Amino acid sequence: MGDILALAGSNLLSPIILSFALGLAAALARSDLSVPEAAAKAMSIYLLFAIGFKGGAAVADHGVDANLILSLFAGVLLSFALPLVAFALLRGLTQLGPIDAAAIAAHYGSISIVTFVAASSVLTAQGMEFEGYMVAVAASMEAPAIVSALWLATRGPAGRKVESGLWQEILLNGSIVLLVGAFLIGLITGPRGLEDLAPFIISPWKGVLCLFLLDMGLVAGRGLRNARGILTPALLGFGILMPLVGASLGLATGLALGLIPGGVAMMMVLAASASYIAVPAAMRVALPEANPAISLTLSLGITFPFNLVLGIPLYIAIARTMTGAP
Amino acid sequence: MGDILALAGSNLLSPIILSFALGLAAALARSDLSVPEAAAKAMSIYLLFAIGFKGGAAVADHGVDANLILSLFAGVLLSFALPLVAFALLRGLTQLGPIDAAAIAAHYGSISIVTFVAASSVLTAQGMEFEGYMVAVAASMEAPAIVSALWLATRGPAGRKVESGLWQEILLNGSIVLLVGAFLIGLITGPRGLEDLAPFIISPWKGVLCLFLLDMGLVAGRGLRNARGILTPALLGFGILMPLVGASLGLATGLALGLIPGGVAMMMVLAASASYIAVPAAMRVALPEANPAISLTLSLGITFPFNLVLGIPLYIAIARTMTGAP
Amino acid sequence: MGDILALAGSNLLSPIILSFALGLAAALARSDLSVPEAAAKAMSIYLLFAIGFKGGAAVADHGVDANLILSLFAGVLLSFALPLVAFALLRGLTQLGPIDAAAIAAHYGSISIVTFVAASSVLTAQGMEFEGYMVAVAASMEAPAIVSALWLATRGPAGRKVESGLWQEILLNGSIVLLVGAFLIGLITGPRGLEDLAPFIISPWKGVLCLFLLDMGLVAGRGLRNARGILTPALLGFGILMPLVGASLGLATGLALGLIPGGVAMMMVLAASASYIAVPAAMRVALPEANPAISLTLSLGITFPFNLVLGIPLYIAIARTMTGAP
Amino acid sequence: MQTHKAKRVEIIIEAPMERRLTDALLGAGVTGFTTLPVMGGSGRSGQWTREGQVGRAGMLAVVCLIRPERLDGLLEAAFAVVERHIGVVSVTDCDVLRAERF
Amino acid sequence: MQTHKAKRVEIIIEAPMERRLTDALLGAGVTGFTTLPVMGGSGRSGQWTREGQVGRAGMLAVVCLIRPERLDGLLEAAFAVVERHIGVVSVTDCDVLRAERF
Amino acid sequence: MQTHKAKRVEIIIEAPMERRLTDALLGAGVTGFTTLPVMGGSGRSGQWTREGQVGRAGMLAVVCLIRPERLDGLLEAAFAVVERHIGVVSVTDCDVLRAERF
Ligand SMILES: Nc1ncnc2c1ncn2[C@@H]1O[C@H](COP(=O)(O)O)[C@@H](O)[C@H]1O
Ligand SMILES: Nc1ncnc2c1ncn2[C@@H]1O[C@H](COP(=O)(O)O)[C@@H](O)[C@H]1O
Ligand SMILES: Nc1ncnc2c1ncn2[C@@H]1O[C@H](COP(=O)(O)O)[C@@H](O)[C@H]1O
Ligand code: NA
Ligand code: NA
Ligand code: NA
Repeated sequence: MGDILALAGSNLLSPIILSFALGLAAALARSDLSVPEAAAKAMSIYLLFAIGFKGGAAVADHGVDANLILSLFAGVLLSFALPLVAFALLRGLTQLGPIDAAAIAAHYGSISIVTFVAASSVLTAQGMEFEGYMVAVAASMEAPAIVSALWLATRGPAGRKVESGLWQEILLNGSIVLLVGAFLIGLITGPRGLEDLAPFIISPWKGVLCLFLLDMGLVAGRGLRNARGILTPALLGFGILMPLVGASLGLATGLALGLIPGGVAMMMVLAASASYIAVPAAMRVALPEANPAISLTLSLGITFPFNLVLGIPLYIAIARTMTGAP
Repeated sequence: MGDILALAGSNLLSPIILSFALGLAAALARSDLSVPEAAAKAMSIYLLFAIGFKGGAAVADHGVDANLILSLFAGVLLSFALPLVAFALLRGLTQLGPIDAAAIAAHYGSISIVTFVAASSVLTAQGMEFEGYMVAVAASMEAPAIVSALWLATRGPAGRKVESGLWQEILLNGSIVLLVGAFLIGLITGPRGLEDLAPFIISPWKGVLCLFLLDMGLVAGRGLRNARGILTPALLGFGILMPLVGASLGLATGLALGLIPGGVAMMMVLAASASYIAVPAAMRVALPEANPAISLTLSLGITFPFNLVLGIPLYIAIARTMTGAP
Repeated sequence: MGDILALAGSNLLSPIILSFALGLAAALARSDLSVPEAAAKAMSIYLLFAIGFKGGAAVADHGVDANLILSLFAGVLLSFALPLVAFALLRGLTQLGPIDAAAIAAHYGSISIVTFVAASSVLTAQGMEFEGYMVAVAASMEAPAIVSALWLATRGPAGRKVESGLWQEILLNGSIVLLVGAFLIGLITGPRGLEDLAPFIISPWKGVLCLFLLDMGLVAGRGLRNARGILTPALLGFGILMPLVGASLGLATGLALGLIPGGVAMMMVLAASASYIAVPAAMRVALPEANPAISLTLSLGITFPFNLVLGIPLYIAIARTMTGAP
Repeated sequence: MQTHKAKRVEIIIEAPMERRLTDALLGAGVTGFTTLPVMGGSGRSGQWTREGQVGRAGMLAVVCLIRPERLDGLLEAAFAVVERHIGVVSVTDCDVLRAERF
Repeated sequence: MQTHKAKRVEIIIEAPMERRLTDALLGAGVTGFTTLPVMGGSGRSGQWTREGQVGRAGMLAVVCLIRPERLDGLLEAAFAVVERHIGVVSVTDCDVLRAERF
Repeated sequence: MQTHKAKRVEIIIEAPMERRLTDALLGAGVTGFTTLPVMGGSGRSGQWTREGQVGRAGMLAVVCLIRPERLDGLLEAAFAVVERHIGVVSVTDCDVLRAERF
């Protein structure tokens, strides 16, 4: 417990979290500080490319673990299952209708790659490794949640058929393609390729992450400011409870797969995190009646900071304890 | 004297100045070379974050100097006072009406953070240090000048009340918030945080500064091209005289505070430099009748290059002599 | 031959080429992956600045070769001559009218700086040097091809006069100005300047190139997708044949100039590559009746990948053999 | 100068729906349109801004000049796409140069 | 298709005034508007471009579709903000789909 | 509010032609106009998007509010520039505030 607090404390005072806090505070105080959209997109491309490449190079280095396929499969299953849990919780805890509940459930079944990136930075700082293919697991968990959520939203008698073009759009979503593509490039070019690109994708990485989190803080703060009145206490509770529920399922999955401690922690992080890029766009297309402000504010304004500040150190500590790591 | 010239000479041929010159020449020759707005904004965010962080980390390293509070206070006073001097000079030297004179005075009382950044790069190249909290002093000098200038512009019988929302807007201006925020992050995370982010905020820093100055040169050149006829000889004279007057007041302030030689030079640079980001926007809101082309062309087209090329080496040399530095 | 294949093979599996392939595949599969326009422009500014600076610093280091002037002159001549060859080939091989043929010819007479940059990265990986002033030769070859092409298009009885402002626009094109300017800055500040900027313009360079090529792949893929039906087999043949013809002329020029092996390879690369930035804009102004989709698709969708994947290793191998390099 | 009567249709639509709208327009034989970026706005679903956004969020404006007699086909195609979605559609009378282009 | 008469108001205003304008619109009960970016322009105060600018410089375009009877309220609110400032305001007749949204 | 009749001209033109068009407008005494960015579009020469483009590619929109009696001069100046080029020109009736600005 003391350990978790110490880790949470040192995590709390890292440049990464403080940058997020700065952005959040600036937006809540109505400062006009803002990161241009193109710069934010460029940073997210950089981060996806770097994390994907590093994962691929690590797999190339360590050899393809027999667990790779199993882990992918488990990730897909988890992403299918999480929305069902989230939907049940939302319908039980809040007054939301099925459409809104399904839209939010899709966000929580999918993953947030920045949370993954931030967790990888905390793990690295503590000298903990994780399986390189966790990046591929992350990619595999982006889309299945959308399928479950659409099934939840449309299964009633008034259920509409989901338009065919949507599936291709979801699977070929830019962030999935970039993550998987960079993973493959890392896998093919291996440690030599990584060495080549290290001054670009490793050295400045943490600094870029700081600026990106500054922007995330700004966006989250603006969202929270515009969402006054939308977030009921029950919704707030869901935003904290759901990542814990997700992390528990992630923990069980990680342990069942026999991942190393860092890998278990990452599986928890993935299950606990909520999408704020790919899923929102898909929901606008498929469930336009859902109020996008609710899901985005929950995922970016509540769950993301919770995971960033408390969740990640907590999940790491639990993963350590449960795997018997020193 | 020979020293100043040598320094000016080597300064003149640094990649930073040459990049500015390239931008200026390209714009004056009507080349279509241009830096996208989003890229320019991203570079300015990077530079503000880096300089703020480094200042905070330096303060964390050296301990909080008793002088910190005093220097902040002196900076605020200086920023309040400079517009009065500038206004008097403008009304004496030129034909400008009170509104235009006040708007220009606000620019010169405030500061240019790029000039500060460029000066820090020259100081570093010469192995001279300056107090880390000079970054905080820089931030504290951004806004007070606007207050003085509005008082100058509105004190007459026709004086309007300044709209209330404006003060909050000025104090929470993006560049102030980012500079102060990054300073605090640097202060909290200290040398360890700096080490973490060094490959991002220290190593590539000078190169980013080159490209940013390329853009500044382009913008200044476009401004000069469009401002033919606006810049009278008297205004031009003001654009050179005022930084020298400001630097003298900065020198007196720096010496009175007992700053180290590099700190004195920085105080001179701050007093001598003129804003071209925060103040222009505030003036558009508060003094819309003022012609923005005059103040921007003066500050960016005349005073900025003057400080960059001649001012900085001159101020450093004077600060050395007056503090008895070797 | 085995050597070429080995080189082509290792080239094929470099992160640079794989990034291009990723972009191409993503666009052809209709993924919504995209790089913001401002980020793409910023990367191209970075690459032009870095390659120009490095060339200038190399010249400053090795001293100005007597061959510099001669090489510039040869480059200009080559750029004048190549469109005549391309035009003849196009009129012989395809059904295109003179306007379209002339517009395409202009692209192939001019050069692609990214191909040059990619080739320099392959050469560096093999420990081969090339004359620093090849960057200046590259700049000198951008514009003359436009002159020849306009002459080809307008020489008939219906020939219009080319508008006067166009020449200035072509010569002061942003990419020429930046390349030449950065070359001069590198020349003036020399190896010391290069050392100063190395963490910005050398270390992360390859990584930026990867992301830039990802974007080029996306743009090329989108172009190919929209150009179905435009590319006849004859045009496709031209897109492969012309770089080989160009490379042969480049080889002859390089050998005649007595360049070192890497320099000969670079001359081949320049002659073989086709413009996709400066020339398209000039053609829109001067030959608006030409269909821009044909030339861009040919140059970016066919010739650029051909050079990237097969051309560069082939030209290097030939240059080695012909100069008797080990 | 010689001008011709036409209609200017402006459709402000969610960015993720862009391809569906342009596909529908092309499907209805409307091959001429121009897409403009939008920075932010306000409506019944609240205020928003594009600043710092990473995803395909926000709205877009699609402007379409068209012969009056083809307006109804266009509106029907557009309406089928925007029907369930937020956004607005407006039509203005205008005159165009070079009518042969429409 | 069923359309309804409306007005399209286009306000080109200095970027630093954006929040004041949108606050004034919301204050006057105008909750629907869209902001478009502007790259450059020319007017009595000269020519300008947004290229490479770092500060909150330049202009913006705010487009507002509104029922005809509410036009005057909108124009008064907007005018109070732009009165002392550079920029232009134009009003066009238009027809809108889905009138219940305005 | 007091408004005045005016014309709103919208010219969608190739980006490389921008300076030529604005020079022609200024040459014809039209000193007020605003340039808006364009993200993509479709026309007889196919579909295009600005995404990821490095060169000065694509189109731009130039909007010009002008007194009705000066419309012809503007259209002639603009037409001389766009004549051989792709792009479209439309004119709408509008009312403007502060007529003294035009
Ligand atoms: N009356 C209007 N005038 C202009 N744009 C509007 C209007 N109403 C809505 N919009 C735009 O459409 C978006 C969605 O509107 P709404 O469906 O009302 O939430 C808003 O954010 C605006 O960008
Ligand atoms: N007649 C006009 N048509 C379109 N935009 C205009 C017009 N006049 C001014 N503008 C825009 O408003 C800005 C300021 O205009 P001005 O107050 O005349 O300097 C210009 O830079 C243009 O962007
Ligand atoms: N009817 C139209 N309505 C709106 N924009 C158009 C129209 N036709 C063409 N455009 C724009 O002008 C560009 C060139 O058109 P075109 O000359 O038909 O290829 C297109 O890519 C569109 O951006
Ligand atoms: Na999740
Ligand atoms: Na000052
Ligand atoms: Na060539």
